[in-house]
Formats: sequence, C-alpha cells, structure tokens
Amino acid sequence: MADLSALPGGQSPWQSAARFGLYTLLLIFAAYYILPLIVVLSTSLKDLDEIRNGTLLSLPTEINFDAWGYAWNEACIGVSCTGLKPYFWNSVAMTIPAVLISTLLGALTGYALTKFKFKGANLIFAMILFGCFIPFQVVLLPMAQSLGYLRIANTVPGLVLVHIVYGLPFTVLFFRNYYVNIPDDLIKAATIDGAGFFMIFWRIMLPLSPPIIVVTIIWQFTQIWNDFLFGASFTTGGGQPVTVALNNLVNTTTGVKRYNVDMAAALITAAPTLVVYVLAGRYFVRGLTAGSVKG
Amino acid sequence: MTQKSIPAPKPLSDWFRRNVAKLVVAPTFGLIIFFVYGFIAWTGYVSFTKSKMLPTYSFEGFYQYIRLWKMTPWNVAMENLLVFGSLFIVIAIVLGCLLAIALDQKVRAEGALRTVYLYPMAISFIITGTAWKWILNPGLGIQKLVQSWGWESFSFDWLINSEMAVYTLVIAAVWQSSGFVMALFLAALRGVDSEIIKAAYLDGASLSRIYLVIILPTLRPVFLSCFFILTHMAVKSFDLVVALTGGGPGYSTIMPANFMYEMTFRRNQIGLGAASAMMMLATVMAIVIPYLYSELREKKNG
Amino acid sequence: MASLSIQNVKKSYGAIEVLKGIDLDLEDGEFLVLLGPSGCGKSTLLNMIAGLDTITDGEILIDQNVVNDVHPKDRDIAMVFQSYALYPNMSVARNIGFGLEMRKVTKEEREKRVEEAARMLQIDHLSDRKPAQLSGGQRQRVAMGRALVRDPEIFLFDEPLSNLDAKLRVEMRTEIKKLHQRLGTTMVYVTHDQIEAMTLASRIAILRAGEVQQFASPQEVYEKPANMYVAGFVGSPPMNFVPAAVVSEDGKLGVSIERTANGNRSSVFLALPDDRQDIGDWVGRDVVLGIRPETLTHRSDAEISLNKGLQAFDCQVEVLEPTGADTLTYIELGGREVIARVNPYNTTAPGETMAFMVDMGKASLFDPKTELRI
Amino acid sequence: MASLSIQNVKKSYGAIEVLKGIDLDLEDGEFLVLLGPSGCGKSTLLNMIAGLDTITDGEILIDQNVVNDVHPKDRDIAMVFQSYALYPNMSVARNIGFGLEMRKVTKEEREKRVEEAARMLQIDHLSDRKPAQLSGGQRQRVAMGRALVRDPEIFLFDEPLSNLDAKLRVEMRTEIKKLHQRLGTTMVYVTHDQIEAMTLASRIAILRAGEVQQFASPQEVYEKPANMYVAGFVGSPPMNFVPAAVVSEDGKLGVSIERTANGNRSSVFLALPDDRQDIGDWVGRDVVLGIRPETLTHRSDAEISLNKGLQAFDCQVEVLEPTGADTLTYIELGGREVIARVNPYNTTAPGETMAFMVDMGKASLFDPKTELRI
Amino acid sequence: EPTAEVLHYWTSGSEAKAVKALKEDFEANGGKWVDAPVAGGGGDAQAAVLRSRVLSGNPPAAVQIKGLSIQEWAEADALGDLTKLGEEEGWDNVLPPLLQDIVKHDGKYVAVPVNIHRVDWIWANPESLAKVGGEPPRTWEEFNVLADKLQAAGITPLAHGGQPWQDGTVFETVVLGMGGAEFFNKAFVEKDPATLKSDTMKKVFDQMRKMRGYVDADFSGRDWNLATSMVMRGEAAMQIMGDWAKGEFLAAGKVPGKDFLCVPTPSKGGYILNSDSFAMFNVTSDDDKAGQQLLARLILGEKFQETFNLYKGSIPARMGVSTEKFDECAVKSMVDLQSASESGALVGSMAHEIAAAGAVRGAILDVVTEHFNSDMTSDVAVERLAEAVELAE
Ligand SMILES: Nc1ncnc2c1ncn2[C@@H]1O[C@H](COP(=O)(O)OP(=O)(O)OP(=O)(O)O)[C@@H](O)[C@H]1O
Ligand SMILES: Nc1ncnc2c1ncn2[C@@H]1O[C@H](COP(=O)(O)OP(=O)(O)OP(=O)(O)O)[C@@H](O)[C@H]1O
Ligand SMILES: [Mg+2]
Ligand SMILES: [Mg+2]
Repeated sequence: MADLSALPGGQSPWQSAARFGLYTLLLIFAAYYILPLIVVLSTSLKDLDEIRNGTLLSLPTEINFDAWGYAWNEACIGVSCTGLKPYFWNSVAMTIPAVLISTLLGALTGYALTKFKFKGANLIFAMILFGCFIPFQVVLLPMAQSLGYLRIANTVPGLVLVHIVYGLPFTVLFFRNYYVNIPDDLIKAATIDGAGFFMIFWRIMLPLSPPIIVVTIIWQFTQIWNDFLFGASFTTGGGQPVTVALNNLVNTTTGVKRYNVDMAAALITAAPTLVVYVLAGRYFVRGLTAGSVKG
Repeated sequence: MTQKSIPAPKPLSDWFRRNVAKLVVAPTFGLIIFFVYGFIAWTGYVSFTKSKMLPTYSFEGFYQYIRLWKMTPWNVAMENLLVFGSLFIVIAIVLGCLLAIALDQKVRAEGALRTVYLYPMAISFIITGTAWKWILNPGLGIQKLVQSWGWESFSFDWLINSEMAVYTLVIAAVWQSSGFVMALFLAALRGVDSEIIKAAYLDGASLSRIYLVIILPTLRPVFLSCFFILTHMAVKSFDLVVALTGGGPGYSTIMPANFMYEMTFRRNQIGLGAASAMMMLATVMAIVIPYLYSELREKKNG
Repeated sequence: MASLSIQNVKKSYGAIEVLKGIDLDLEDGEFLVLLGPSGCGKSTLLNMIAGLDTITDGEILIDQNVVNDVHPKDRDIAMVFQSYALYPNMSVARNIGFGLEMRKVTKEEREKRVEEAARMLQIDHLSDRKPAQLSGGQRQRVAMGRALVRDPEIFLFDEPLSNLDAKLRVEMRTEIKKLHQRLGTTMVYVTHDQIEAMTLASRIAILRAGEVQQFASPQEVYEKPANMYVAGFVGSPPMNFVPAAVVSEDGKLGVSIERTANGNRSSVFLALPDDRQDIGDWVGRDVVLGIRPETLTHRSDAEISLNKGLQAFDCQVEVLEPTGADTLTYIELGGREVIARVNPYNTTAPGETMAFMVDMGKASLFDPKTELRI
Repeated sequence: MASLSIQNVKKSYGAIEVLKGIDLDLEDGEFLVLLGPSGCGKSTLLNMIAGLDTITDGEILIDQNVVNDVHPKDRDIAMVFQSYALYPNMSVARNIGFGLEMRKVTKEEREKRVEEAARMLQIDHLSDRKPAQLSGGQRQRVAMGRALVRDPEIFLFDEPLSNLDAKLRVEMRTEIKKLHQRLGTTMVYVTHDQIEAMTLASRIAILRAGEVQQFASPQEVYEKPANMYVAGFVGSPPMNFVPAAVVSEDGKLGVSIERTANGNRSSVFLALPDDRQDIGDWVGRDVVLGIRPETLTHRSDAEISLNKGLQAFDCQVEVLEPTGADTLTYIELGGREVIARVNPYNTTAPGETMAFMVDMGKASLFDPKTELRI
Repeated sequence: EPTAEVLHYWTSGSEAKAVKALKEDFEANGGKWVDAPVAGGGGDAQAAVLRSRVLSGNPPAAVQIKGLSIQEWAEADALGDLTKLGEEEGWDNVLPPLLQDIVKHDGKYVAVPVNIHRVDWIWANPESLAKVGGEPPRTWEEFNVLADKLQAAGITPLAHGGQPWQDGTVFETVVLGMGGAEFFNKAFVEKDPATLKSDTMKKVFDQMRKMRGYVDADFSGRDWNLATSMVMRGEAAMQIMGDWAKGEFLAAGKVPGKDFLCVPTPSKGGYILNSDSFAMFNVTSDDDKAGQQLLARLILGEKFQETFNLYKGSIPARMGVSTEKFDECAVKSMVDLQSASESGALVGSMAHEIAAAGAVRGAILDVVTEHFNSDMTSDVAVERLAEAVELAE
C-alpha cells in the first residue's frame, strides 16, 4: 500500500507521534505473543530450587541445559527411561508420509476439481470441505472400529491414514482456491500441445504450486505434529508420537514435578514446528497472498 | 507440406481421458464419504441408542437428547461455546486486522514481528497451556508480579473465578489464532490496488478514513474466511480447555467437545456423547452450510 | 494445410444457446477472421474447432474428416491464446518445444526445430529466459513460436494482440500477415478489432450473439456490408448513418436529407450513380444512407471532375479532431452527427462553413426496418 | 482552471534516475498529453504533479505557487486512473460523491452535484450499482465523474482508456475531448497511444527514458518531429525512414536514394521544394529521409500538377494490407521496407510495378548520427 | 513366551518406579512386557485409548482400571477369566472381601488388585499446628475451630487443588464423617434419592461451604502435589488427600511423625478405600494368555505386593504381608483397615470410582464442584445432587 510518510506534507510532528504510537502498539503485542515462550524457555533453563523459590516470570540466574539433556535422553516415560528421543523419531516417521500424501492427494483433487470440471464438482468440493469442521473427538470410536476392520489398528500406517483423511479437506481447500486462479488457457495450451491429465499436472501445475505447497505443508505439518488425540488413541507404547510421550512425561499423577524437565521436553516437542514457522513463515504469508485466500 | 491424417478416436483410452478427473477425485471423495459422512451417520445412529460402555444398536428414540438438554453441564457448555466463541472470533478478527494494518505501514523489522505474531499457531496448546496457566495464576503469574512491583491491590484472578474463567480461555485462544488472522489480512492488504488508495488521498480522505471506509469493506471475503476458520477452531476447542482450566473452576469452562469426551470416555455414556456430538455438528452446520453455499456461488460467478 | 468446414454448429451452456447454428467453409490456406463484440461466442467457436469444448450440435470437419470426437492433441492444430498461456516455469526454448516433447520428437530434431522457429521470430537470443522476464511483444512471439514449431494443419489465434500496446499491435499484425504469406497454412483468427480483421483476413465472418452476420472477403464486408450492424462494426471511425428519403429529381434518382442549419430547415439532394437505378421501387420511401468518413471529405473540383459519383454540398463544421494524417471533422446531417475525413490542410475552424463532397458511388443504402442492405 | 509549471523536476528511486530534469510550462485551460513508451516515467511525473510521490529535485508550480510540499488533497486536482480505482464497496453515486463528502460538502449540495455530473456522463441511471456490476466503459465514466464533480483546477488522467476495447476507446476519446472543450479546465493526460495524443492534446510532451524529446503542438510534433525517435513514435503506420544522400542535380537540391530492384542497383532522385534550400551544406552527405505513409501514395497527375512538392517514381509492390479505407502498400526504398498509403481502388497485385508519388514538401530530413531533425 | 501389553497411567515418579518393579519381576520370570503408558487426568486419556483398542478388536492384555469400571467391562464381555488361577493361588483366602467384590464378576475373577489406598487422610504440618496450639481434629467441629484459629494466625488452613476429583475427595470424607458408612453407601452405592436430599447431606454441603472458606485464593486448577508442597513449606496447615501424598513428603526427605503428620479425617473409625487393579482383557493368542496368568500371579505375590506398595505409598492388597518395612502411616492404615472392616465402617471411595461408576461419580462431582465454586445454597445443592444422579444412569 502507499506509504503515507512519503507523501508531500506528510512529515508533521503529528506523523512522528503516530509513528511512535504505532511502534508502541506493535511492541506491546509482541510482548503478549512472546511471553509464554519466554516463560517456558526460562523455566527450562533453571534448576528446580530456583523454580520453587522464584517467580515464574523471573529470568534464570544461571543458564543450565541439564533439563534439556535429561528430557531428550533420560526422562522416564512409563517404565522406559529413554527420554523423548525415540518418540520424536516416531513423530517424524508418522508426520512425513502423512504430510506428503495428503498434500499430493489434495493437489491432485484440487486440480481435478478446478481444471477438469465435471458435473457436480462443486458439490463434491463442498462435501469435502465440510470435513474441516468435524470435531475429532466425534470420530474416535468409529475410527477405532474401522481401523480394527482394516487390521491397521495400533500401527503407524493406521495413524498415517487417519491424519491423511482429516487433513484432506484442508489440503483440497488450499489447492483448489489456488488453482482456481491459474488461467484455464494454460491447460488448454498444454492439451493442444499433447499433454494429458497427469502430464499437465506434473509438468505445468506442480511447478507453479510452490507457494501453496509451502502453505499446505506448513499447515499439515503443524496439525499432524501437534496432534495428541489420535496419537494417544490409536497407538500404544513405543510407537507413540512425541506429543503423547510429552503428555506422559508431564502429567504426573503421583510423584515430584520437575518443571524444568517438563518445559524442556515441551520445547523439544515444539521445536520442529517452531523452526518451520520461523524459517518458512515468510513464505507462508506469501503463499497466502498467492491465492489461498479469496479477496 | 505433407498430408497428415487424423487418427480415429480410440474408445477405451477416450473413455479414460474423459473420466480421468473423476477417477482422480474418487479416492479422496471416497475417503471423505466414509470417514466423515459414514462416521457422522454412525454417530447419529448411536445417539438414538442407550449405548453405554460400548456401542449397542437398539433404537431408543430421543431418550439421550432429552437427557442431554436436562443436564446442567451441557447447558453450561453450550453457553460457554456461545460466550467464548463470539468473544474469541470478534477479538481475534479485530486484533488480527489491527496488527495487519499496523504491520502494513512499512514498519521496520516487519519480518521479525510477523514471526513473533505468527508462531503461536505452530505450537500445540498441550504445550503452551501450562505456560498460560502459570501466567494467569494469581499466585504465580502476572498478579504476583505486579504486586511484587508494589501495586499491592492489583488483582487479576480470572483463572480461578468461575464467572471470569471463560475469559481466560479467550485470552489464550486469541493469543494462539490472531497471528494467523493477521497473516490472512496482511496477505489481502498487500493485494489492494494501490491506485485505489491514491484515489482516496486525492479525494481528501485521511489514512484512518481510507482504511475504515475503503479498504476494510473490500476485504469482506477475508473477514468471511477468518470468521469460518475461527468458528471451526472455536467449535473444536478441546485442548485449550484441558490444558488451561481443565474445565474448571467447577465445570464453569467446559466446552461441548470436552463434555462429549467426558461423557463418552470417562462416564461410559456413549449414547449421550453421541447425542452431544450431533448437537455440535448441527451447530456447525447451521453456520457452515450457508457459507459453503455462498462460497461456491461466488466462485461460479467470479 | 487443411480445409475447415463448420456445419450448422450449435453450442449451449445449459439453457443458454451461445452459438445458434454456424456455417462456415474454408479452403486450404485461407485466413479466416472471426470478428465480433465481446461475448458473441468467438472464443467458444474457436475452442470447439480446437476440440477444447464439446459440440452441442452440428459437425466440424478438418480436411473432410468429422473431428467432433477427436481429441485436441490428435487434430493437428496449434493455438495462440490471448493471454499467451506460456508455461511460466519453463524457459522460452522449453515452452516452444513442449508440444514436440509431448509428441516424442527426438531431442536433436526438437532442438533444431525450436531454434529454427525462434530464429524466424527473432527470439533466438531469449531462449533461456523465463516468460516473466519477457516484454509483452516477446511473449507474444514465444506463443507464436510454440504454435509454429509444431507445423500444424491449422493455426488458431484467440485475440493474440489485444494485450499489446498500440504500436506493437501494428507491428505484430504485420508479422502475422507475413507469416501467413510465407507458410500458407490455414488460419482462424479471433478478434474484436475490425482493423485487424480487415488487414489480415482472406475472409471475415462477423458474429453477433452467436449468429453469423456476414461471411465474405474484407473488401466486400467493407464496401457492401450486409446490414447496418456490419457496416457500423467495420471501419474506424464507423460508417455514418443518415436518415434520408429516396427521391427522383430531374429524372435522376437520389436521396434527400433534411437539415436544420442555424434554425432553418432545408434539404440536401445527393444524386446516386447510374448503376444504382435498381432501387427505383424505393422512391418516396425512407432509407438510411451509409457514408464512410473517408468518402466524405473537403471539396476538390479536380476530383469531382474525374469521378461521377462525387456530390458536393456545404456544411457548418462543429468539432475538429486532428489525427495527424487526417483531421476528423464533425458536421450535422439529417439530425445526426456525421464524421468527415479531411486533409489537415483543408480544415476550417469550428463554427465556420466548409465545402464538402461525398462519393455516392461508395455509399450504402439500408432498409430502416430490417437494417438490411438494399 | 490553473496554469502548471514543471521546472527541472527530477526523480530518483535509490540510485536509478527515473526522471532526468523535466521542464514543462502550461497555460490555463491547456490539454497536455504526456506521450511515451512503457516505463519512460509518465506515471511517475503525473503522480508527482498530484502529490502522490515526492519530488527529488526541481519545482512544480500550480498557478504560480510552488506545491512541492502541499498534500495531495490540498492541491485541488482530480485524477482518473488507468485501473479506474473505483471504490468497490460503494455505489456509483457514493463513488462520485466521496471526494465531496471528505471535503464536508453538505448532503444536498453533494447530491445535486453528483447528479449533475452523472447526467453529464450519461450514467445517472446507474447511481445505485456497485462498480463490479458495470461494464468497462461505464466504469470509466464513473471514474471521470469522480474527477468531474470536484470541479478541480487541474485534471490528471493516467492512461484512462487503455483498458477499453478498440471501439469504446475511440468513443471515450471523443467524449474526453468534448469535456475539455466544455469545461476548459487544464488537463494533463498520460498515454502511450499516439493517436490519443494527437486527437486530444493542445500540447504534447514526448518522453523517453525520463527526458522530454519534444514539447509542442500535435501538428508540430507530427510535421516537424524534433528527432527520429519522435517521428517514429507518432503516426500510424509510423514514418518511413530511408537512407539517402543530399545531392544537387540540375541545380535543384534533392535526395538520392539507392535501390536494388530485381538485382539491379539504381537510384531515385527526389527534388526538395524550394523552401528547403537551407540544407545546402549537406550536399554530398548522408541523411535519413523521413516520409509519412500518407504522403507516399499512388501517382495522380491531377494532384502533381497542383502541388509542386509532389515527386513521382515507380516501384515494385511487395505486400498489401487493406484496412478498408486505405490499403497499406509495402515497397522497398533504400534497402528499407517502406509503407505507402494507397486508395484501395489504385492498388496493384504484389510483385507488380506501380507508379507512386511522394510529397517532399512534407518530408523530414534527419542527421543519421544525432538523429536530430535538419 | 508369555507376553503382556500393559496399559496403565502410572507414568512417573513413585508410580513409575512401582510399575518398573513389576516389569522387572515379570521379565525375570520369562515374560515379555509391552509397556503402554497413557498419562493424564487420572486415566482420562487412558479411557479413550482403551475404548479404541477394544473397539478395534485388539485390546491390551492387562489394563489398569478399577472399581465399578471393572464390572462394566465385564458386563460388556470384554474381560477374561482368572478363576482357575485364583483357585490355585488361593486368592479367596488372602484378599479382603471388599476387594474380592471389586475384582470378581459373577463370582469369577476378572481382575487382580495391586494395592489399597486410604483416601481419608489429613496430612498436616506439625509446626503450623503448634503455632496455634492446635491438635489434629477428631471431629468436623474441631476441624472448623482449628481452621479458624489457623486462619486468624495467617496460615491457610486447608491446602487444596480445585479439580473435581479433589473436591470430590474432600466431599466424601465429609460425607463419611458426618453421615457414617451406612449413609455413605446409601447415598453413593444405592443412590437413594431420599438420602441424597436428606438433612444430613445438607449439613455436608454446609461443611463444604465452610471448607471453601479455608482454602487460599489460588486453589483453582492446582495440582494436588502443589497443594502438598504448600503443607510441606508451612504455607498451609493441612491437606485432605489419599496416601499417595505421602510419596511427596518422602521424596522431599520429610520424616513421618516429625516433619508431617498423618491423621484420618474425622469419622467414627471409618476408612475410605481406593484400590488400583489390573483387569485382564479377552485376548486370543496363547502368548498373551500365558502373559496374563503370569502377570496376575506375580501381582498378587507377596514379594511384589511389598515392593510395589513401598514405592507407591499404599498398603498391600493381600493380607498377611509383613509390616516390617512400612512406615508408621502405612501401618496405621493397615490397622485401621482391619478394624473398619470388622466394624462395618469400611467404604469404597466414590471420588476414586470404587463405590460409584463413571457416570454417577461424574454427576456427583459436577454438583460438588459447582457448589464449591459458587455460592449455591445447600438446599439447592442436594436437589441438584439427586437430580444429577438420577439423570446419570
Ligand atoms: N462455461 C460457460 N458457461 C456458461 N456460459 C458461458 C461459458 N463460457 C462462455 N459462456 C458464455 O458464452 C458467451 C460467449 O462466450 P465467448 O467466450 O465465446 O465470447 P467471446 O466472443 O470470445 O468474447 P470475448 O471477446 O470477451 O472473449 C458469453 O455470453 C459467455 O457468457
Ligand atoms: N517505487 C519504485 N521503485 C523503483 N523504481 C520504480 C518505482 N516506481 C516506478 N519505478 C520505475 O520508474 C520507471 C518509470 O515508471 P512509470 O510507472 O512512471 O512508467 P510509465 O511511463 O508510467 O509506464 P507505463 O506506461 O508502463 O505505465 C520504470 O522504469 C519503473 O520501473
Ligand atoms: Mg474470447
Ligand atoms: Mg504508468
């Protein structure tokens, strides 16, 4: 948008005051957003005595990474004291295929629904979209039964399937809204050039999709990585994702709470998604600009 | 130039070519039909039974629904959804929009600020819930901090006040989602035709006028998108309650999803849980179906 | 090269009939321009020829073969789109060669042909660029190259110049013209710009709301427009329409035009050339006289003496619009604003009276009711 | 109404100098057209006049007042944008009245003036529609209405017609012309379409890469282009440039042009009119002869006898491009492709030889090195 | 190879150690242990997992569930039969009758108990009591007097965490104390509306209202162990909590009788019992079946009973385990259990799902916690209680 301060007659004292107010506002909200992270981070760096005696908002007097090492390598989850490490890799193994498959299926479906419109395509899209709104608690029981019938209950493929299914409405939505804005002429040109459905998808549509692929992958990655409910319900023991392990570690029913370990574990669990957002956040906004939002 | 002959159509590959789009959509659609609509149907059926520990399948009519609406916790949950939902949606939209506008003023360090606003979206409430619990806890967090600065009478005890606790949910939920709303608005603001703004300057409108009267109204679709994204989050909010208040004090902050979960899994009342799930779905449908309808209408024309 | 035949082709979207039975026949090597306003169904027809849209009724034949059910890629056509539809992710060379690649042409062969096409269009130095790095004119050339390299039976163009600026448009128009002269391939070209149609076409089909108004050579369309719609659509500035009555004066057939000059009503008589005696039965009836601006100009006695059709009269000048080569002069005739194309050296200031002449040999007469040419 | 003076105005974006010292002076009520190719800085200059962009160096004066630091809204100017920039959420009436609303004009007054402007532009029946429900031409009118209703000192237009189709463009051009004639307000109009510039301007400033090439009346720009760039930019088809040498033959000054007709080299001599004796020192040196297509046409002895400047020669025809009113005929002169504008009735088939005449009184001569007019 | 997948929610601290002991024992006896912990909310999350596993036809071999849930799962035909093993091992002779009722369905053993927790404890800080010259209370009146004194002295009388199950824990001790065992059972086991609406129940709620006053401002949502540490630090004087709280004191190096006191909540020799148990689900493979047998045998073995309960802070489920290694609180618990059992003052915990199953317990807690967190009158509370219990079934 046009830059107000660049206008002639725009550099009045009023303007500088407004500018000051603007920055104040931005910083106050930055504090609001960053506060919980700071609390978690500083707690994870304190030792237990300091936590018992100080306030939560006080900064650690001495930086201490013991809790991190303990949470990663040693903390007991149930009877096995392996730390979060194995569970972390479980999550990786589950998230990557689920994200990739749901993104690919979403892209294909979005493409078919926009560029090869057939009768009822809109209705099908609407029906798929409605899936976004189904609360996951509702599907736990029938899903358990279905996974049992499919003989993939309590397995990683089972969990991957669940995440693909409930991620699809979002990925289809993203891709469809993006592809709607890609000119039909491109498809026509490629058709005349002799490319078929999959060739066009592979050679024309996918190379045009990086912005929306970034948005979709970030979204799906966050959703799936952070999922607790499905992970807890459809896996047990050593196959559990890291969020469930974190919960097991943090939610003590009896015993002494080691807050620094809890917080370190929480940060370890959150690290991948945090890193993704910090590194790719810019592409996220750019991708949203590129078409997943109307208007 | 040589004469090239035009090949005759081949029936099989032609059939495939004509139907390939449908074939590609079929797996996705099939999955959705089964795992969304099939499950809704299953839940719908179970809500008409007296299932307890495990689902049973003998039809019992509206028994569970009648029971459901007689239960105080359910009514509280629906009320909470209304209060929490409307506050959460309104505040997140207003705040997200405000931040987007502020960030759109060519500010320095925009990238860093944007990341700070956006990151809560990345973290599950299972994780940050604890932090918020501490921050909002009068004896540990902000209240204690401010009091230790010398303002002894300062009080911020919403978390433990059954009248106010629901608002702490709003604070934390807004914290998590408003950055996303900000990103949506920012994306849309970046797409506004700069000539329109120039025209408005020439027409003598001030910056605030330009935003209020000209830009924001053109962002109507973004408002709608945000509204529905936030609605879906509000209806689905579960983790938030579990992590922050555990539904308490009492059950003053329980949400329909928590109620459903509690009934189904803790109290072995699958039928009742299914009935509450159907009520949630009905609520969602009442909001979403008009949206989907208008969305597709618009797409067709534009 | 191929002939193209469109036989009673119809297209409906749901209840809306977009094309209402189109009949067109084209020989090998012809250049057909489909001309019409926005929304008249030009693109729809072109898409149907390409096979990108199904045909509701009727038949399309390429080289005497019905192609209604042939897949676009098997029709051996190439198409240039208004938006160019270049593949944004591919380099120029890749864009041009994509059609060959899909047809499994060997790499060497492909490269040879791409280079050839690129050189022909003078874009060989751009081979490695992406479309986003090209100017409008360059993109247009790439789009043409993509069509060219395939050496198809028929070229289709959908308003290929409308995204270019005025200057480039003229240049590219000439290039397309030359291309056609060189290749001799059958071409179908869609536009709503009549000047493009006139300069390029060997035959023009003028469409209006899904119906062909006239299908003829540019010259015929220009000089003998089938109806007032065509007459008004072709030519810029458009043909002047003046209400008139056919009269016979001193034994000569002609038209009489009412005028209101400075509050005084008067009439002008313009004699028709002798070869228009066919309209004898129209005497005493109202007609619409169609005069092209370039046939209405400042009086030149030298020319009048040479051309029998030229008729002179005086008139007050209202507005002047210089275009450089000519000055458009607005006068009032029969209650209508009428444009005359005058040499800049012969103009008068607005408000003054000037001597005009009109070439009645090139005038058209229309029936005011049916709007058809008489 | 106001005068406008632009004095040595410069603009840089970072290290890039986009405008390199522009000087323009405009009287009350003039119609200035800024003409130039894409990216030459036209919009930048217009934005600076409007106050939408800061001035790096130099001064802009409106009515003798320096406005460099005056806020856009206080400059009393109105602007019509290329994209129209209508407020999408407001009705037509509200769009037009918004500027008045911001200036706290009372509701009655506002409604009166909006209605007046709408009626003037014939969009009064559309008052309640939203911009999205309007056609291109209607939107354009609303954008004009928005400017009009404010009754500003200066109107600015940034390519207001470039989004319209050919036909509408011509219509709207005439309307803007009439508007200026009626209001008499000072107007500044940006375009890259030379025909718009020619028809509308009282003065044209031709820009190229941030520099003014010529600042003069349309007639002067057309007939006496300051350099080859201007000559090539104005006029469609553009001026023909032919390499030639100034010679003195039989005591008459003229230019000699080399030709290669059917493999035989020969030369054509074209005498210059007597009033061009000023170029005596150029004898024996190379020049570029500039001939506008309309001054190069089929031979007409009647005219040659009347106009001393007309010189005749024969030439082989290469390509024909009929445009309806005229046929563009391509011939080869001095190794260049040259366009002649010929009456359709006097054309010959390509490949045949035809008799031409050229009006040397209207020819321009350029220095091949500096490209400046001699 | 006997295999057992064990689904439990003992995920950390002393519990995890206790489970680990079982695992090691199991493995030492040639079994293969598949650990399936699901922490959170006293089994909330586990409940969902178990449901999913059963519905998907793939239940874990042993699941930590308790009280009436065992009966419900047994009714749903989801549990296996351990009767043969029970006969071989003579469980009828070593298990207290109340526990036998819990783990038997239709006279068949379907689960094995691992421990006995006493719920009705007051954990007190002797220093704080000394400051006001108070003695541990023997009646609720004494409790109130003491609490008032403590409050006057600026000490929070009652350390409490505002979570429904903690509210329920306090509530049931008051019910037992004011109404006695018969009243307790009539209300919670028989769900007798008249009892639920009785004046005694109103008095109970009056007492709860008083207790609310004894709690500090920040109690809401607090975890119980945080409340325990308040007592340890002397910020609060007493906490009403089951004997798992002892683990916290011990972990902090406190000595029973010296640094902290354990006294039963005021009642006439009553005892509220909570017991964890492992239910054996229907499994198909022989390995799993063998694993279940082995596990059941080990759990009720004397050795395990001792180690496990030393870690966990509870007392053995089977009788006749040597008291030698147990601390004074545990010994007191054993003695009181014996006498309560004989006098008929032994009841199962409502808050911990021994006396009442999920739905009823939940409904009761709903009302209790709402009353505790609002200014609802006792009259309204009893009405609501009766109504909620009726609706729950
Ligand atoms: N898929 C469709 N469904 C319904 N109507 C359509 C569809 N495609 C085109 N039309 C309608 O068919 C008519 C002709 O469209 P077409 O695109 O052929 O026009 P056109 O002559 O190419 O116009 P333009 O010059 O604007 O490109 C229009 O009125 C249009 O609204
Ligand atoms: N904000 C900016 N930063 C850097 N360069 C700019 C900026 N705005 C314009 N330019 C450059 O200034 C030059 C002139 O731009 P301007 O928009 O005035 O061209 P124009 O003559 O209006 O072209 P067009 O006909 O395409 O509208 C261009 O080369 C453009 O790239
Ligand atoms: Mg079209
Ligand atoms: Mg511009």
